[in-house]
Amino acid sequence: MMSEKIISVDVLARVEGDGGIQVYTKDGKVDKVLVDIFEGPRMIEALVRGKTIHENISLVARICAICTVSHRNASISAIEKALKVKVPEKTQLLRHLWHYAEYIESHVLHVYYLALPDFFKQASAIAMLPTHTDTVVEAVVMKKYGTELMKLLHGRKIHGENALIGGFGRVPTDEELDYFAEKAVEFKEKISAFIEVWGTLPIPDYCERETQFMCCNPANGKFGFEGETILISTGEEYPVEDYKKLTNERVVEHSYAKRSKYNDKPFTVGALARLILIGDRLTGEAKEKFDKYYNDKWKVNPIYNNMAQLIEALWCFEQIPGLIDQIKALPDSEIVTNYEMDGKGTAAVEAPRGTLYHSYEIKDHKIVHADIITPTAQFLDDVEEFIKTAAEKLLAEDNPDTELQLEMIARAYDPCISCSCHMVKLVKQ
Amino acid sequence: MTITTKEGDHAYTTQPAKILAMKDLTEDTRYFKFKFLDESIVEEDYKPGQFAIMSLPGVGEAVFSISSPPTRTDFIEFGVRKVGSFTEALFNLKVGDIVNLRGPYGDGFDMESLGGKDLIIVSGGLGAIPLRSVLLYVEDRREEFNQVFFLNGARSPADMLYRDDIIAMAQRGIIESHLSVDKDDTGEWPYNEGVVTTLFPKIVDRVVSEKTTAIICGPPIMYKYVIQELLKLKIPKDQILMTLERRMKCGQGHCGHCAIGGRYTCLEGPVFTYYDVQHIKELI
Amino acid sequence: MKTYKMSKDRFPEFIELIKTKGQLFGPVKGNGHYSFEKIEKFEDLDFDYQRTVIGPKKFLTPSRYPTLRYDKTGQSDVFVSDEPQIVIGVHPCDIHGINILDRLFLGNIKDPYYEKRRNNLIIIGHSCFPDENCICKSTGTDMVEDGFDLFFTELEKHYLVWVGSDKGLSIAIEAENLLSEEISEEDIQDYVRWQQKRSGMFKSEIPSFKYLADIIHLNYDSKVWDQFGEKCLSCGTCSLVCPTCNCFNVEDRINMNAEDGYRERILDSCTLPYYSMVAGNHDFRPDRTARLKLYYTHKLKEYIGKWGQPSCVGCGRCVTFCPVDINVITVSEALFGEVCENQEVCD
Amino acid sequence: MWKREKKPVVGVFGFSGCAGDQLAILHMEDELVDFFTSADIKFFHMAQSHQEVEHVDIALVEGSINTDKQLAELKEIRKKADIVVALGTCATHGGIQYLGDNEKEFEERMLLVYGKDGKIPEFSELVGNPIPAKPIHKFIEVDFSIPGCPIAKENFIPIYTKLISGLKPSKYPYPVCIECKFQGNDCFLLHGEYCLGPVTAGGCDACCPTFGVPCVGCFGAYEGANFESMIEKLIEIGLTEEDAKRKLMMFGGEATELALKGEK
Ligand SMILES: Cc1cc2nc3c(=O)[nH]c(=O)nc-3n(C[C@H](O)[C@H](O)[C@H](O)COP(=O)(O)OP(=O)(O)OC[C@H]3O[C@@H](n4cnc5c(N)ncnc54)[C@H](O)[C@@H]3O)c2cc1C
Ligand code: SF4
Ligand code: SF4
Ligand code: SF4
Repeated sequence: MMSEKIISVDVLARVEGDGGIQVYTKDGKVDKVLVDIFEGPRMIEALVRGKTIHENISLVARICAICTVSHRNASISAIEKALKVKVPEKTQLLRHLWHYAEYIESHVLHVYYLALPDFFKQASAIAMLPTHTDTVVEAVVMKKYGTELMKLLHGRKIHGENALIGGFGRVPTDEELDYFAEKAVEFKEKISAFIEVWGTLPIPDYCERETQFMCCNPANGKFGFEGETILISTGEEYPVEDYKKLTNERVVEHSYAKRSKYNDKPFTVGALARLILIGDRLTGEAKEKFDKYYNDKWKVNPIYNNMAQLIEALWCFEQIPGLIDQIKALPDSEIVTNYEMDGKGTAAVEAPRGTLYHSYEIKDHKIVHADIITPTAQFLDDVEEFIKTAAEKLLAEDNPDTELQLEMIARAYDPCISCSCHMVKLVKQ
Repeated sequence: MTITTKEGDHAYTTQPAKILAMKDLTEDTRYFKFKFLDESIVEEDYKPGQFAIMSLPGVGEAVFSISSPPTRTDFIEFGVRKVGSFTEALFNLKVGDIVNLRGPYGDGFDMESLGGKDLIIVSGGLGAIPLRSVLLYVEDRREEFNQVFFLNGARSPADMLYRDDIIAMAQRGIIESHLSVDKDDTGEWPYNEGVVTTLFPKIVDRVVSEKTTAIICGPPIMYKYVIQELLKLKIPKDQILMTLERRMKCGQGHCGHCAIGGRYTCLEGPVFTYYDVQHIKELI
Repeated sequence: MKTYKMSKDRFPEFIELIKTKGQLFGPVKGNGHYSFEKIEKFEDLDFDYQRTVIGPKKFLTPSRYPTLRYDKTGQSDVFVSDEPQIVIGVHPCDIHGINILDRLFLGNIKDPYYEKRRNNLIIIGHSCFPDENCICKSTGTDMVEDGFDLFFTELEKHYLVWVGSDKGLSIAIEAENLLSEEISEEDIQDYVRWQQKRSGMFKSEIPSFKYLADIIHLNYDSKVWDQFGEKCLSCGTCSLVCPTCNCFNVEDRINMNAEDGYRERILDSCTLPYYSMVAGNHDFRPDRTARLKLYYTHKLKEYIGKWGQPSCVGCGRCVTFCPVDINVITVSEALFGEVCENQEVCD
Repeated sequence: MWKREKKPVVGVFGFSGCAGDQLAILHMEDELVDFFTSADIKFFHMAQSHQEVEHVDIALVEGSINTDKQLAELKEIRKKADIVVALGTCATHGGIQYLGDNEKEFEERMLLVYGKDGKIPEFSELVGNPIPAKPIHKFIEVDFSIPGCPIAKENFIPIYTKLISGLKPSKYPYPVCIECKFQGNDCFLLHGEYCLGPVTAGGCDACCPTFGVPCVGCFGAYEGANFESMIEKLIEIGLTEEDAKRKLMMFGGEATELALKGEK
């Protein structure tokens, strides 16, 4: 028997806020790299025990503000699976729309606000305002589109209560949806143009190494952010229920976020993993951009995650008008309220930064056991490895910009906005 | 002091006034002297006890008793204690800065009808601010009044407002003043120590109840005890005048906050006779 | 008062006509409750209602609105535009409510913000049938003589249209072809039958409303108040839904640029904890009991002393919306109950 | 006219929570540029590269404290800042992770989440030792509190702009119901459905009830809350006392915990 005591944690919570990178050198060589997550333990999985399923979805969304939709979505899906709730098609489509909104908000925030300033050696996107006014303004309005669409479906921009088990409290009106359909067309053009700009930026190559990738495999064979199985770059595929085999969580002393390895090796999840594994299923302009910019370097260099995110955001903008048409064509659906009392269920959704697992055991509509594995917990080991590779090269070259360059790797992963901006400390022994 | 001077002015129209002077009265209380920019506004036509509302856009509005008497025109004075956001901002202003004013509001002391009477003026703490208007009125029209007793209480010597002015007035024979502090922490206080009611023995034998009017202003708890003393002196209830403080936002009977019983402090008060409000339970 | 008759099938035309006079609002059902909303077409209207959550006071004293704007260069008043607002479907109790607000805001001292809104508002009343929470018969506000521009009494086949103001009359004159001045004997009979029917439908009343003010006075220290005080959630709902509650707070807001901003009026409630607090943190009504007493004595007693009429118009909103059943009915019943227990004056 | 004297230095600091309050600031797209220009934002590691600061006029502190390392940092911030503002329900009340002070229960939870072979592993000094999550006022003096999970811009901006203008924001507590009625909504409690509006601090514009979903109390307790009557009401509509208390405690933090124990 496996030891039952290892239970996963609300990882993102601890990555989201405070983390750092420590590079230790010995005799002039990199000894080890630690991405330390020092945000304290919130123990969400312990505190949701004994809560009702409805209370649970409000609580787990609070693991992470930027992935609030993904968490709420994943927990609703897992609970609905466990209790055999069948939601009508309109609800499903609204959930897709809601999820796309989060992708737009999160990817735009990450690429424009957080990653881009590095390339111009600026402290923040706001600091770029005098020199790159149009780009910054474009980012702000595009992100606003995402947050406003989230608000429409969620009830507020962050941690709304409108998405419930079985449906939505309030369903948006056709007029409200039309606005977003129209605007999506406009923003599609904008982001498409920006991809061309990004394509000209020099991508540093000091961190290249081979690794493994994972993502959800959408059941319909199309590109998307949900699936019943997980696809691995090794060619294997597992049902989401086998998530423990894939993630093998362990506790490390320098982090309140747990760590994962597959086959004893670190792996990467997120936009880069999705495009590497199922990018050929993209359609429209997103596919054109993918074909234009995808190359073998993507598999060895995480900095390409930025480009992957832009292509995904473009894809979302392209999908939205059609999706809204489909939604409008369907009659409004009531919240499904009759379902079973007990059950077990696991769901995986792709959060903007990677695969997110929620798994529950439910009795009498109360949570007896919860297990949540966040993307950052899965890729942190790989971040450390990439940083190590880079640090070895950069230190050998005596590169004056080493700290920034290493931070760029962590940031490219978009682990969480706060820790991605953290300072790197060089500890020489 | 008419604030509405031109077409389109309304109940909330304010008039800019310039700070002519300020002076610290105590650690947290300051004297302010204003002059309206609009020369056509004459700073008279109000009664002691009435109040004005100051406005600083961005900060808000706050209510202050006018502490100068209508007998002295050409400026208007206030005393303000720093307690919160508006008053702090006001304290940060400099001479020459502009504050917007509206008012006067409420009903004050009808000084003319008190002519020929004895007055017992009882003040506690900040109560001296509106009562200063009464005292200066008495000074300017001294011949209209008979005996004037002024009993003034403060927490400590440092908290006593207008101490030198009061002593000077007493020396000139305008008032008979008695000062007291709750507690003398300096060891140098030459006057009475104890709450303001402990000053009453100094005047009791000279009080002629039916021709005396008492005027009280001070913190809420003071009223109960002072009124007890005045009733012991057999001052008729309708000759006990008191000014009440209530929260207020508009000053003109609309915002509701200052209601006590069926009355709006801002319209019918802040000056009430004890007779009028004695049955109101939440008086204090 | 001039009275006309209008055939019901002409009513949609009338709606079209008044829509040309300004923004039209009327009772609309949504999410299981009624509210006065903007009307695009006749079909949006639903006159079969007892009460909206918020009455027409929302057009006169909105929940929050700016009164002053300022920037680096100075300050200026903020007034609503001149565009008329027309609210249709207002019941007698709510018209009485507006009359009470008018008395307060347009009395000796006129509130300029209210005045502007009031002058822009055209009120078209509509008859109603009571439900079990309506107590306007007790408060004497089940019928209304003034305060509206037009009033529609809905009979079997016709409307009786009462004109209440010059503005109302000019609309009537414009709507001439929809109205008839010939009111037959039969129409009058219809009207009488309608009155009798409505009169018989009232199920709730405030017992002996006439001397309620005295009872409140005598019972000022009754333990009944403490019992209500223990239950009250200090949620403010009763004040906000009451058509005659108008207390407001004033706050200055600074915009994010820290350069300009506005002064805002916000509806307030005397049930809130800091309502009566003054500088030095002295609170004249520190507990819920004291604050509830203010609410009810103000409405049901003090207002009568001042205006000869209570400021409760019997709309039943507090009856419907207080989550813990504190309302004019339960409060007055409890106070009378107290009297009955002690003095056996009730039968 | 009143005019502010200087542009203050502001730092935004984060501890344990979802970073939602910092993100809520970034989500104020319409005011974002003004936010970064109306004050001198010296420290905001979610949005800009790290800076060391000696002194800030105003520190906006997000998150609860749940390691000794954070505690030490919090005290540093207090030393550096003239005004400390607790930002968001985690900082003001402890947030969803506030589970009381019981040491035994705390260890059980640590064991459940991190335990290996029946033991809680040692954490390195890089990350500090864990302690039960608490709001920041338990450790340092807090000048102003802006609750919300996360904060709402409607509530945040007026308070924040007063602060950066050198003014004291005024305090006038009211519950979610007030803003709910501002929106003209009906009340869940009248229809047998739970809603924590009456005991929850307002400020969010009652966004949840306005969407037709009950308030789960994310702004923490309203200063005038009548918990006893609220629990009675919830029992009347069909919840058990235990259900009612559990719901009240979701975001209630220590204030609610004490009130429910009758200690307030
Ligand atoms: C008729 C009258 C005359 C007054 N005369 C004087 C005077 O001569 N000198 C003087 O220093 N003060 C006077 N006050 C009190 C003065 O109005 C308050 O101190 C002032 O409004 C506080 O404003 P603030 O913004 O500085 O305080 P805030 O930061 O708003 O609050 C500090 C305290 O003041 C209370 N408060 C807030 N608004 C009001 C309000 N509108 N009315 C009363 N209390 C309030 C709060 O509850 C809090 O306890 C008078 C009040 C009234 C009603
Ligand atoms: S007190 Fe109640 S019944 Fe009377 S007018 Fe107000 S809400 Fe309506
Ligand atoms: S009486 Fe009822 S509606 Fe009014 S504050 Fe109390 S609980 Fe709320
Ligand atoms: S309604 Fe309640 S749960 Fe919703 S945002 Fe407001 S306080 Fe939070």
